[in-house]
Amino acid sequence: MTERASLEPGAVSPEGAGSPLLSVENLSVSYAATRAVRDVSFQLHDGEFVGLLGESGSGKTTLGNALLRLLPPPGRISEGRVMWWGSARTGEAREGPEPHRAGRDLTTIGQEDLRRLRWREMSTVFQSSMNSLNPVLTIETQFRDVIEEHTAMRGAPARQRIGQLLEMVMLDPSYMRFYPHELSGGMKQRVALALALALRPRFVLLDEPTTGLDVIVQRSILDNVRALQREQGFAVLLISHDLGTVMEVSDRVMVMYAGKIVEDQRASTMIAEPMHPYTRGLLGAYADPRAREVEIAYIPGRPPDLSRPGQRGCLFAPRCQEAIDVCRAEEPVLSAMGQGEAACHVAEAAYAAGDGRRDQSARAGEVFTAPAGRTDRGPRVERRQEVLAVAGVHKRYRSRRGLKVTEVDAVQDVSFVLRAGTVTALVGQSGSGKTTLARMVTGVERPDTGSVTFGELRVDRLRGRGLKAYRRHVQLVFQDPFAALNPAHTIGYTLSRPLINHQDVTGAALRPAIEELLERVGLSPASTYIEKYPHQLSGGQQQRVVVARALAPDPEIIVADEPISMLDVSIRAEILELLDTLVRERGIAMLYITHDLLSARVLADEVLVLHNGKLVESGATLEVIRGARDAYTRQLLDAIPNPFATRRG
Amino acid sequence: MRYFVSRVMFFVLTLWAAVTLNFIIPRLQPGDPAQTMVQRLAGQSEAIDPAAIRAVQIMLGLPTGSIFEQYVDYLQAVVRGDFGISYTYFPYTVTHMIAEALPWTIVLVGVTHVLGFVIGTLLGAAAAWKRNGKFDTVVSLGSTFIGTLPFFWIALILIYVLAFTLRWFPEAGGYSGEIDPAWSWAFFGDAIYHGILPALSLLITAPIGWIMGMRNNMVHTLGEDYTRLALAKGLRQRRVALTYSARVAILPNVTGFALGLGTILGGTVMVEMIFGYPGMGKLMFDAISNRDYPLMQTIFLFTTIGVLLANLCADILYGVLDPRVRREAQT
Amino acid sequence: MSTPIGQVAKPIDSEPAPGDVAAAVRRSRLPSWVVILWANRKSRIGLIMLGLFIFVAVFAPLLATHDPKVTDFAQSLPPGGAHPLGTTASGQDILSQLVYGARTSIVVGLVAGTVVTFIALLVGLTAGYLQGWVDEVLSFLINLALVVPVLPLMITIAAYSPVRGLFLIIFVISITGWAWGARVKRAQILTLRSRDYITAARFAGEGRLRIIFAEIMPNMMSLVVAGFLGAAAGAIGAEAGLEFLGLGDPTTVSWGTMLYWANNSGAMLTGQWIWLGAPGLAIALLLSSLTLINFGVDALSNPHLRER
Amino acid sequence: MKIVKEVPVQADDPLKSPWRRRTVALASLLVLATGAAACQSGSPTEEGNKGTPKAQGMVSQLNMGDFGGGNAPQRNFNPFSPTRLVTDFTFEPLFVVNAYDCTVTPWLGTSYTWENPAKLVVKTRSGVTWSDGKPFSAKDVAFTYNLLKTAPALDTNGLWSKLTSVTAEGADQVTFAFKEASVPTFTQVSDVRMVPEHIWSAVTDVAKFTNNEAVGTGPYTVKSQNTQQLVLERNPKYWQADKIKVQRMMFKKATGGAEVDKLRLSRGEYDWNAMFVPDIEKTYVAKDPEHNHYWFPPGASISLFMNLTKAPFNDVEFRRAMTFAIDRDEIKNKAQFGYVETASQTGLVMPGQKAWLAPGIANDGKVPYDAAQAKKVLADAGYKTGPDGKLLGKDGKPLPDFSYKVPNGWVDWIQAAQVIQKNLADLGITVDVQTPSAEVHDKDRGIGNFDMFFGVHGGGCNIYQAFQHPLGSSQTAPIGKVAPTNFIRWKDAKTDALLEELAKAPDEAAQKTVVHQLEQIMVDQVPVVPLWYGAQWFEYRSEKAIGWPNAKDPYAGPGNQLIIMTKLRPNPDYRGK
Repeated sequence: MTERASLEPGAVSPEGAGSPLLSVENLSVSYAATRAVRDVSFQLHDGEFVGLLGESGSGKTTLGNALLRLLPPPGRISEGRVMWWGSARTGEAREGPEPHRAGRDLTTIGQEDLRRLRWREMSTVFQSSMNSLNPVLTIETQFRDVIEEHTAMRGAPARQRIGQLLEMVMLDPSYMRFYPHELSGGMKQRVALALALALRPRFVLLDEPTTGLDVIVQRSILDNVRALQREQGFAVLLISHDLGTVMEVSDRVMVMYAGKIVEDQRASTMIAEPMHPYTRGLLGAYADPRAREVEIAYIPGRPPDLSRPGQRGCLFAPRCQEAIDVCRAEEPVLSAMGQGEAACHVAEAAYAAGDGRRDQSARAGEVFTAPAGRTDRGPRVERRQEVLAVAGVHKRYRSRRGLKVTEVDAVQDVSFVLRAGTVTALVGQSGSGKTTLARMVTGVERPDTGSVTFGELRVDRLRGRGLKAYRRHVQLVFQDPFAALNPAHTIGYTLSRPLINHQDVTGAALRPAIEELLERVGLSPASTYIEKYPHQLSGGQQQRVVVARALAPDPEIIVADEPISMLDVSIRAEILELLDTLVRERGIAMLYITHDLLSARVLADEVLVLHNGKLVESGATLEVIRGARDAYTRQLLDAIPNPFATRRG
Repeated sequence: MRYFVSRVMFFVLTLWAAVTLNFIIPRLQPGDPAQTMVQRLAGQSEAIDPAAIRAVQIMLGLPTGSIFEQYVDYLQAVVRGDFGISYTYFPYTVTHMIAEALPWTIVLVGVTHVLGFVIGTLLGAAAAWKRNGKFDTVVSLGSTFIGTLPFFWIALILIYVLAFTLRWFPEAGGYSGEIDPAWSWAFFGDAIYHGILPALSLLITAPIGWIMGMRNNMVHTLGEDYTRLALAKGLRQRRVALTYSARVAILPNVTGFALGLGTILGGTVMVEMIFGYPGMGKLMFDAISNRDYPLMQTIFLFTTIGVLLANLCADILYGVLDPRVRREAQT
Repeated sequence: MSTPIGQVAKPIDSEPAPGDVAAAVRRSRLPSWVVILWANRKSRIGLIMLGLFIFVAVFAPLLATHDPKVTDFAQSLPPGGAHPLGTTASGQDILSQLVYGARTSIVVGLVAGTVVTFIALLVGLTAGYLQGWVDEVLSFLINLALVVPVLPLMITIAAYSPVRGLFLIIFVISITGWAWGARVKRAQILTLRSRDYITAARFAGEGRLRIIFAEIMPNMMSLVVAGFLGAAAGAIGAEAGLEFLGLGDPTTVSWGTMLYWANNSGAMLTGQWIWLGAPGLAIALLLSSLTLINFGVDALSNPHLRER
Repeated sequence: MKIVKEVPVQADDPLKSPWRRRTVALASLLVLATGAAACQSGSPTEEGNKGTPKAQGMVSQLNMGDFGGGNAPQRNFNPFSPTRLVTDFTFEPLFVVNAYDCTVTPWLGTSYTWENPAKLVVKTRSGVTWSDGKPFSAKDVAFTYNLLKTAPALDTNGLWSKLTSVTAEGADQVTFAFKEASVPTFTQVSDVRMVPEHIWSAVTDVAKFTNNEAVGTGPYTVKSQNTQQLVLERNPKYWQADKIKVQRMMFKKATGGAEVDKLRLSRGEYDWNAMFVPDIEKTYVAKDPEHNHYWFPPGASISLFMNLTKAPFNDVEFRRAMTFAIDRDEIKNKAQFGYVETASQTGLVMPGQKAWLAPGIANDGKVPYDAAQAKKVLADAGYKTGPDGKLLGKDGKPLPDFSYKVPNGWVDWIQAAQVIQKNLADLGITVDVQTPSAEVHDKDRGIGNFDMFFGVHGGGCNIYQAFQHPLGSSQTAPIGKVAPTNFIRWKDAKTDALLEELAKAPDEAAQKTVVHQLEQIMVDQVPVVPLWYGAQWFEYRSEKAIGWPNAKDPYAGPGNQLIIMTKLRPNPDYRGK
């Protein structure tokens, strides 16, 4: 692999370069009435690794699409320019920085000129690699497409080059004969990455490149990206909602909120000194699970609806605990302060007063402190009443393809107990068997051997009516709250059903009972929610409704399957806190299924680590996490993105 | 391989079901088929000697024995390709009649179906590529309306305008009769001239389904990441449109191609009847008109088998075109 | 007849969903589905057209100038005077036939559409919800019914039938036209039944029937309505086709029989292009109205499309 | 040539033209006549092949309509096959019975004698050759009749249910022996077309034989045939070749259906056709008034058939009221385009069979519409009208609603039934017009499951059958059993006796006496109520050829092709070739 002579890996000083590679000037993008990106300006320099952080709906993906001029209709750039300062070069020869660097506006450049720039100069990896590879073409063809389109390379050399590219992302070259569906998610993402680097572009846009992958795979791919970036010196804009990831790999981080960049500074200083309250709120959601004391924070409220006209002032102000009067009147602009830029009146005032460093302990938003941090927790666990016992369960799945029978041991010899008022976390990757175990607990699935006992009841032997009756005692909280609520029914109807079926609440008693449930999960005043449909609520509110429904039959056990993984980072802690409160107050036994050790650390009393259907580690949360003995547990712990940990070399 | 085996199994099963259905339907009709038939041969209000009925029964080989024996005999006959004697064209066999009509329909339906598919797919792809543009609006709304026009009505209007009034084309028939059917250019020219109006009647609506299907699929695939990525790759528009978007969008249409054959065959019955085109549709219509049950049954069976075969081909083609469905073949 | 019965041929609507529909629904005293469909421009046009047809059908006796079956008039009159569209070769008033024909078509569409939708729902729901061998058998039946060419099957069944007339036609359409709808509905059920909210309903203590009808069905509304509209359109087309082939009762007054008579008693010869053209156009317009309405149907079971 | 008998497939095409199908029934009744005619000798002349046809005073070609065999006609010139193509110009019978006036023209037979009512002797023509040059003789005739015995499926007239033997005596005489008195059978006997023994004797399965060579004695031989057209060429060896002035006949398939056929007709593309055309004056004659002509002579009677086993139909007075109650002219004009004639109550076809009309019967036996008279007859017979205007039965209870069954799709009949419905409503009788499928209609008709329907009878020259089919007690059966033709269940000793007498009556005079009495039964007892005569469709162009039969010169029925061919001659004014 030939290296670019002029660009030493990692030798680029983003601030030092005279002219940028890409500069965005007052860019606005709108979808019909919605202004998804509002007046965004920033610069990107050669070899720079920049993170773009934002929650769903913040406009970060739209911004990315606008840069590449790939906005899906009816989206359109309504204002501003995207200047490209690298020029389109022809042929294979890559020379040093061109003497003449004329900027070109990507928003107005002709189709053909744009086409020439694309991929040679700027490439991308999309969020969902499941869909970004053409399902009907082999991997090789999809590489060949770009190579043959943009270079003179053909035939065997091209094939060789593809092999090299695959090796570069740690894939065997033989995979080039495969079709996308024959590869795993992680492999596809690696292919997409190799594809993005096929022509050694100067700029790569990575849009949530690892979302949806298992943490360990996620980690490995990001390490790969970072290493390649250092080696080849391309500039990266990494779009992600995951602050941990972004902070860890980026040189510089831009934070987006409601279509605007609200903060822009180097990652290292941002951790130490976040300027915008929103950034601070986001940072609050992270912690090192191995720390002695862990507390995480959340930002109450929900992001603004950008389709609604006539909104004034700082759009974060309604959620901001530090907001002052001017915040509600006037929208702040991004301006230099501290060691970077921020759009915040409060921070501006603070820096203007000469004291930029505000109290670091004052995290923005509400704080939820991990129970394990409280010293009195340990012994109490033992005293709790045992509600459900899983003993030596084993489950084997048989799948038949033609004449070939494949057997998979989904769960092997797993035993644990659920206790009242206690959260037991079941941690593992997808495919580790945690879902099968959960289904056994709920009676949906039966173990081949072993038993599941609820009091005197053998859950694994229930069928029909008995099973139906058992459901009164065990309830579910789902991963995706929107999918868990029937879009055709109002909240009131949804909550009324378990009350009617399990609690025999009817008639006039129904409405107060529903209101009580809603109030209990923090949706108040309850009457405003009863008539609403799920889509009219925010994700956090929806999840609260799901929790309320689970509470309705007054169950002994709640199985919560990744209840926060689909939620925005800024509100995750809020749901965790709710679950925690309910479990403690009502003495419910909770099986908390997750891949995320941080949330387990915060919420759970006990942790079970599951790997390939086997229980590899179990015990009190703090003991397991701080003193992990099993290699897999440690791998899981290492994979957790941690902005506060020291940067990896 | 499993995919292909399962498709062939489905074909065999449906074939058996169709053959059996074909056995059952005529037996659901009230009355004695022999009586009906003899009455038909003799003329409506003639008194017939019972001996004559018996003689005709034997002559035509009308079914005897228990229903099960009949079924077994029937299956054996089907395997032998012996579908009995046509009532209308007695003493010619059903097979003889079908052999004469089949080429006409295969050509008419083949040409129109393939042309319709190609035109429709191209138009649909073009409309999707320029979605929400003028072309798209015209194509979408135009096909919404044209798609609702009955086949037979279009045929009637065409015959009225182009044949009756303008006299540009012959009103009826598959060839003029002056030239005996033969492998000659003169005959082919004559046959093509006669085939234009029937083909046109089918061709006006034939592409509509494909336009809709292709447009909708492609609007979908255009929004897919792989298409956007292909654009980002700096590939030429043509390549993106064809290899990425259209290539995937066409897949459902391939399955539809076979199912659409059933629809167009339905249309053929009417169009052939209106144009007196000497194909299977006309033969079927005549068989119905004349209560020529053996002929009718067999045409229905042939039509079904034709569609089933087309379906099998489409399934196999689908397997070849879409690597996802033959996942098992690889592992 | 260019699409199988129950299959809806319409382009995906790329018109942005109007945001103020929900508000309109709340404000209006009309049934919510009307308001929802009304919000889409294309389906609004469709509703107006369909409304006109229904109006004509309902008030046919008032609108028609003559009894459509009465043969009292001079034969094959050109349009004009007392007979704006002329008379048939048997001396019937063409306009009156056209007016009464709307009745037949709408009744056929309504009845056959309902029956087809019902069968499709029954088969689709059963196959999709029960799964297992029931599903295997029903799926095979669905696939079989899908590949068997519908019109030849209809013709064959109709030809063997001892009775003729509208009832037969509706029957034939119903038993041959359900497959597409059943397939679509089965597929929909399969995806819906694995939704979390169905699991949640089970844990909320709901019974099987209630899950099907209260939890799954409302989310299939647009599918059911679209299926119904498609089936109705298919049935209207098929009815016209069968009548045209003479497999109906030629004395019923319908657009199909009008074309049958126009074709069989000299409309072309006497140059009565209106007699030939009007019924076909009427069919096409009625079917178009159904297709247009379908543009707005997606919003029915997707509250998301009704309001942002 | 599309007379319906020739093309049963085409005619029985219920989906295609509801107008044409009826003619099947009519055609089958167009069975021949009684009566004798003088021998006529024709001298066959050989004709040279010199010059163009025109130069020889010939019509070079006549364009004809359909040639049978359905829409995909397959080669089949077996004259006995129900699916044959046109064979009427190629094969000839012993005698041609004039379908219009029922006179008998000697053809391959020169004369016939009933030696007794069960024995017929026919002299055959000598000097006739088959088109392959072999001589025709009485042996061929005997062979032909005996052939039908071996293939009962083809003996659709059921000759062998009456015959015992057919034998040739010498070269020019054939003797037919019958089981019983069978004088009226003559029309059926004479209807059989002669085929050559030297070819057919080798045929094993006559029913399936398609006779591709078509060797016959007729004026034309088959020149070429495909599914679109059939060409017949004049047979120069024909025994009366001097009378045949048309060189070639070109039949065109009406593949495009009735409409296309009508279009071609109106464009003058057919010189001779037989099809239903609505509004024919406008759509056909007006296009070329000089040359386009039509003649729709009356055929069989179409009558109101009532179930005589039920009240009030079993009451002769009620039935008599029916004869006045129905407005036949309205049916004629509304339902039948005015193409037909109203029917005589006698059961005869007027005016063709005027010679058979009993002297005492006025107005040709036609009963005018007179609703008041109908009411009077009913009132006199004791039928009262209820307060709601409904007619009461003799028992004072309201009459039930009666069904009127019409085969589905026979629209003109349905319209006629609606006229009757209206007429009877005026009398306070409620009629429900039902339209079952033709099969169900026929089945119900057979087993007596009906109140009223349209029956077809008479019309042919077999006057015995014209009465025996609808009225003979041998043709009926109890309700629930299938009656062959006497659907109304008319059982009358006098009728049966008269029929027996008619079967034996050796000469026309004797026959007439009996027929007069049968007519009287029709008029007095009113077993059925004839309404109108089915029409026989016949259109022709006089541009190339003249000498066509028509209302002014009804020398033959349109179905008597052989007679017509001997009369056609070139139009001297024709300027084409």
